Amino acid sequence: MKTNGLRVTIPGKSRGCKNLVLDNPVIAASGTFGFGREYAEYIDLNQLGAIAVKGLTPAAREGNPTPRIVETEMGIINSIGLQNPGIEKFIEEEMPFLTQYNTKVIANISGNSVEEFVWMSQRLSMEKNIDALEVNVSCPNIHRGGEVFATNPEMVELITSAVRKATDLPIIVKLSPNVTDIGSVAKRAEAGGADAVSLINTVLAMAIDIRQQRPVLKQVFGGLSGPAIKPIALRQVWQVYQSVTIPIIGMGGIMDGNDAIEFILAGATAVSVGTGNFVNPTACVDVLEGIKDYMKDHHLDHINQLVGKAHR
Amino acid sequence: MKTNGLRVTIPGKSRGCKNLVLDNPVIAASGTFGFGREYAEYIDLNQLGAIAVKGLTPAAREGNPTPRIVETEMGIINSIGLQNPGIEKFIEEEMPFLTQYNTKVIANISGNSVEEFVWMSQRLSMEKNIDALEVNVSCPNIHRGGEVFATNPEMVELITSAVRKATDLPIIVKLSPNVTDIGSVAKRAEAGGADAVSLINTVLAMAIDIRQQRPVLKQVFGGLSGPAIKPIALRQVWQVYQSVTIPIIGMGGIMDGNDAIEFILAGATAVSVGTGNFVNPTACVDVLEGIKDYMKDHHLDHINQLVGKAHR
Amino acid sequence: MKKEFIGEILYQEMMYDGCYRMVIKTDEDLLKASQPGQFVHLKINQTGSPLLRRPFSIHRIDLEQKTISLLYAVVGKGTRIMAMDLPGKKVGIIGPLGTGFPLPDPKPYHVALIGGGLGAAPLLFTAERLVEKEIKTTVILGYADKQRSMLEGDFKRLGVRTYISTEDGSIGNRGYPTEVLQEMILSEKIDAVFTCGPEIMMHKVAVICGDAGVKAWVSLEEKMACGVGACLGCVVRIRDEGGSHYEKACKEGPVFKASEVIFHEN
Amino acid sequence: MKKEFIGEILYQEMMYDGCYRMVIKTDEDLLKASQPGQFVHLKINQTGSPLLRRPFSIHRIDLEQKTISLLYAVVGKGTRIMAMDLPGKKVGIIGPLGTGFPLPDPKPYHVALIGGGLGAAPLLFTAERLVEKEIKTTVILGYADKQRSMLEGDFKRLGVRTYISTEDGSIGNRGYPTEVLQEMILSEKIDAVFTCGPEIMMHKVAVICGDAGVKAWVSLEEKMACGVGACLGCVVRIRDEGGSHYEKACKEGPVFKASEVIFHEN
Ligand SMILES: Cc1cc2nc3c(=O)[nH]c(=O)nc-3n(C[C@H](O)[C@H](O)[C@H](O)COP(=O)(O)OP(=O)(O)OC[C@H]3O[C@@H](n4cnc5c(N)ncnc54)[C@H](O)[C@@H]3O)c2cc1C
Ligand SMILES: Cc1cc2nc3c(=O)[nH]c(=O)nc-3n(C[C@H](O)[C@H](O)[C@H](O)COP(=O)(O)OP(=O)(O)OC[C@H]3O[C@@H](n4cnc5c(N)ncnc54)[C@H](O)[C@@H]3O)c2cc1C
Ligand SMILES: Cc1cc2nc3c(=O)[nH]c(=O)nc-3n(C[C@H](O)[C@H](O)[C@H](O)COP(=O)(O)O)c2cc1C
Ligand SMILES: Cc1cc2nc3c(=O)[nH]c(=O)nc-3n(C[C@H](O)[C@H](O)[C@H](O)COP(=O)(O)O)c2cc1C
Ligand code: FES
Ligand code: FES
Repeated sequence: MKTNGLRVTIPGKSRGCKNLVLDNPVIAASGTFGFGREYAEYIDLNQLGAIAVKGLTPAAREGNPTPRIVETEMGIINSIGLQNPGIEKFIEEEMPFLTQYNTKVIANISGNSVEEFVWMSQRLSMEKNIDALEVNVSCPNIHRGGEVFATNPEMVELITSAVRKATDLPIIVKLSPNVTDIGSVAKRAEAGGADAVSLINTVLAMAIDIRQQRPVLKQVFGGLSGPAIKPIALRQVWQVYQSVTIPIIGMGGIMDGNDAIEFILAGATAVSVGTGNFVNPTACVDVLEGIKDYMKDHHLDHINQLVGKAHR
Repeated sequence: MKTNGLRVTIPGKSRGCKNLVLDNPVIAASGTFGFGREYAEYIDLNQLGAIAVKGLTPAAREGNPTPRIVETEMGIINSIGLQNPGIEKFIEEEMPFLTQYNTKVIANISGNSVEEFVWMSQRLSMEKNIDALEVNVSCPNIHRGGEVFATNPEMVELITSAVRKATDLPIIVKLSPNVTDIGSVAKRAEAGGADAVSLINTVLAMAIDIRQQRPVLKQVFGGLSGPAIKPIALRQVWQVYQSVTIPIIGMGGIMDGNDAIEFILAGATAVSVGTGNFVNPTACVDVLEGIKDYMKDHHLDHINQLVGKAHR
Repeated sequence: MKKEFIGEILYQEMMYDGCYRMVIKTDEDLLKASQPGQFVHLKINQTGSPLLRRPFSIHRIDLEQKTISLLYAVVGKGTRIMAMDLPGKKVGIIGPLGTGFPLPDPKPYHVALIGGGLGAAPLLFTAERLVEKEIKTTVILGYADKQRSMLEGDFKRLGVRTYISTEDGSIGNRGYPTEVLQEMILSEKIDAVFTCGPEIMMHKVAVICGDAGVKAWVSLEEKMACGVGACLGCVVRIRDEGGSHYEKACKEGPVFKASEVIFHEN
Repeated sequence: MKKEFIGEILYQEMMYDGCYRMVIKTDEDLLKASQPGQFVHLKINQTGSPLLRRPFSIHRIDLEQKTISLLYAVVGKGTRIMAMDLPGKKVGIIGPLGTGFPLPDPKPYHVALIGGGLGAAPLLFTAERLVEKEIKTTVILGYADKQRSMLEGDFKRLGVRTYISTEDGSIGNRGYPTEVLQEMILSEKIDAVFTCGPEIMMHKVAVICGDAGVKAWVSLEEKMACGVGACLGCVVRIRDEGGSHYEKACKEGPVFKASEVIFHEN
């Protein structure tokens, strides 16, 4: 392996826009890693390619009532409800901690309207230590009766291009798996000016409490993540790789290096580890070590050599 | 429990059309139970509500090359490719066996065009021991560049109404989970004259062989089934229950009675057991026994009392 | 850096049908760091299902034998597997996690421990540490019935004054442990109460102690994913000046000041 | 009615690092019904992952001890778990499944068994039954090297003429077992050949026997879901007059007439 054999670059496509350069392709997935503090006790955060912080909203959000977590077969359904301190407090209280590390910081933003996305993008662009924006379009559009943005390709393009105008940071649009044709949604994100797409967000799911004869979650539906969804995530990464030319950040059930390699072969330039962290607090670095082992075994100079290689 | 406390009826909605009356709500899922012969060595087929036979096509099909099965975390991806003897041989060689049992026979049909569906429906309607048709719309439409029927709501309505005209048998339209809005697809099936919908078919998925650096399956994608998908299936049954008034046959990862109860509470009138049979050859009757136990524990007279009860 | 410890199940003791004490040999670092009221997050099968770890209070630490004990009831999938686990099996442990009971320093001090059912689990370790500090300790244990009562001998062996009540009176007082506490709090000086058990019981303890002006701490349970404060899955509602906010049972808790907890309506 | 049998692991014997013999106590009905070349479908963890059962050839049946033995190599998730399984663990077994080797009736008959690596597993049981029937039996076993060679003693104990070859010559002949067969088939009368091992080896056996006009049977492996013929997951290509068709390895097989099998190109 070359020095820098793990470095991956997501080029800023638009004029004057920044690149996102990661020392390695392993990213802690948004919402599963807090703002890094907790896992900093278990791993050296400098070892990560990037941290995608907990989904941010313009103002603080309290989140949903408990239970927020339901375990299913090799998966979990979560209904956290975007509990977060809001943009300002994030910048004030969490950024100083994250800035101690070399690891790139990806701000994951969730809005209920185009205006909210634009406002957050502008505000975060003023913060020099944020390296990219991850636009989470899996939120309900309050102006459209709660329809989720991510399921409407036009809205995805609209939000992306609005954010594009509001920031010179690299934009990663995070796609929802709950659509008929993820390739066409990815295309719209690309058309809107996204520098990359990340997928998959959680799969809409539910569980029923047969004793109480009602949904386990008060909000009825939650998002399924973990190994159970890996085969679905891989398929969608594959589809998106055939639809767009921008880089893909792949995720969904990655627990070890071999899982990550599957995503990379399917077309992911980088990978995120989410639920895996809960099971194994050193999951991110274990995934990285596994990737390195695979590269060594296969005499690879650079991780790029694997990206999309299974498409033949 | 009442005598007949388990009997469920799917009324034939259209004039002159038959009802489907099951002695109990447990159905062996299409493609996982062959034509009943193999599991007849493990369970008394008379104990089943119905058997949905392996998906039939007009002529015999050889199916896909192996590997056809990939195990994933608590799920399997299959790529059988509809291997089946074709309608005529099915009637000639398999129906006499099935007719020995009281259990209802649901013929699952897969066509690549509206005409194929119509032809199969007509042909099967001539066979007096077939009790219902399950219209599997998860096949590619050869006239539309391979677009899968199930992802196009208009096509689903079109096929359903064409089949409706071709048969007086109860029609169950089997829905694919790989859509943005399954409720609206179900509505089209209902509008087309379906007497029931069944869901979910398998979730489009893939796995990659990291040693050979290519998809495990020659066809790249296959269908994910088993416990991994249960939370997704339940969510979609819930959504469909809120969209249509016709009965729902729920399936996806049912392994025991409690799983079945979850589906019934979510809105299923009957349930199917698929992958569960592979793990446990007596799964269907074990599921039925589990349902009975639950009914006893909850002093229920009739299983109908539970249908959709979690919607409150 | 913190890390996962590997433990090996030495043996299991059946307390009653469906309740077991699992004794696990593991790393000294884990044992030495453990404080009463903290918990460990256990990966029952090192690979495969169940996916998530399971939180269990630290029931006992034996530094000589290098063991940690957990006391658990079979309630679902994970604990069902645990009950079938054989000696020699390896488990993955992260911990000690969370914030435990605030062990007092001054000696002329009387701590009452109130346990309901499995809630007794962390109290044995707590009592041990209190006794080590020569703090006067009383334990009041409540169980459904004699068959499901346990640990009396363990507490007595520590020299702790031990009361048992059962709902059906089949052993000890008939009634709830809160009734014993209610009487005691009026008749003798209690400086602090630590409680763990069903939420309804802990709520009652909170009320009794609140009325009597006695400080109390409760150990709460919430479904946990990460166990370390990252997922925000395990929040509980904590009173504050402005009203209330969420805190994490796995990090700020599981032990909270009883007066600050907003209990679920049940 | 057929049913799942419950087995209890009695012990495991390490053949070499990564290869084990698991001895399972189970129901007589299963043991009595078993025929050489058949397999069992094993649920390694009674609940939970891995989801699917795993197929293993019947390696040995001991009616007195009421045990069935499986010989397996660690290749993935399921076998990795098996290798860590402790005595006392319960497993779920369906079987015997499939169609085994056609044991001949006439006695003046010479059967050669050709095993490659783990493919030796079903041949021990087969040899035992052949010997019981007083049929002259020769076994030719091929392994990668001495370290991974095994079962020589077991076969010799049955009084079976036993040849070993290893790829590196570290024990027995240097080369492949097919080379031994090739020589033998020219120099002595062989009435039937039963083989199990890597597909490439079995293919070779098929060719050698075809050329020599000796009947041969091969035991094929395919990924299986149900194991009973319902899922159509495990098909293999079988020659027929019209060309070829699929048959199920779990039902019509795993043993097929060598001359009818269309091997994968590898
Ligand atoms: C801090 C803490 C300490 C605990 N200490 C003990 C103890 O000492 N002894 C003991 O018997 N139990 C204890 N519990 C409860 C114990 O964690 C659950 O009984 C156990 O997780 C059930 O797992 P299961 O797989 O058998 O049940 P399942 O119901 O199958 O588990 C499904 C999911 O729900 C969670 N869950 C189920 N019940 C509870 C519960 N009561 N509290 C929190 N999560 C739950 C599981 O962790 C899992 O994620 C404690 C819980 C917490 C939060
Ligand atoms: C009829 C038959 C008899 C067999 N007898 C033996 C035996 O006696 N000893 C032995 O060591 N192995 C035998 N095998 C192979 C054995 O089934 C696999 O090695 C085992 O299933 C691997 O499981 P795993 O979970 O460790 O591997 P994984 O690769 O994790 O398994 C994933 C999936 O692939 C399947 N699989 C993996 N390898 C094979 C394979 N070679 N053949 C078929 N399916 C496979 C598994 O069953 C599982 O469904 C036999 C296979 C068949 C079909
Ligand atoms: C508890 C939890 C909280 C999450 N919160 C967010 C979030 O705030 N924003 C977001 O874009 N994705 C969020 N996700 C989705 C993950 O980032 C990831 O896309 C998904 O979990 C799939 O990856 P995994 O299977 O590795 O967990 C969350 C996931 C979990 C499990
Ligand atoms: C091996 C296999 C073959 C299948 N074949 C068919 C089929 O021919 N027609 C069909 O409608 N569904 C088919 N299915 C889908 C099942 O009927 C069922 O919808 C799905 O597997 C989900 O249920 P489960 O999780 O209980 O298996 C097949 C599923 C499997 C696993
Ligand atoms: S369990 Fe994850 S924050 Fe408490
Ligand atoms: S494994 Fe199902 S048909 Fe052979």
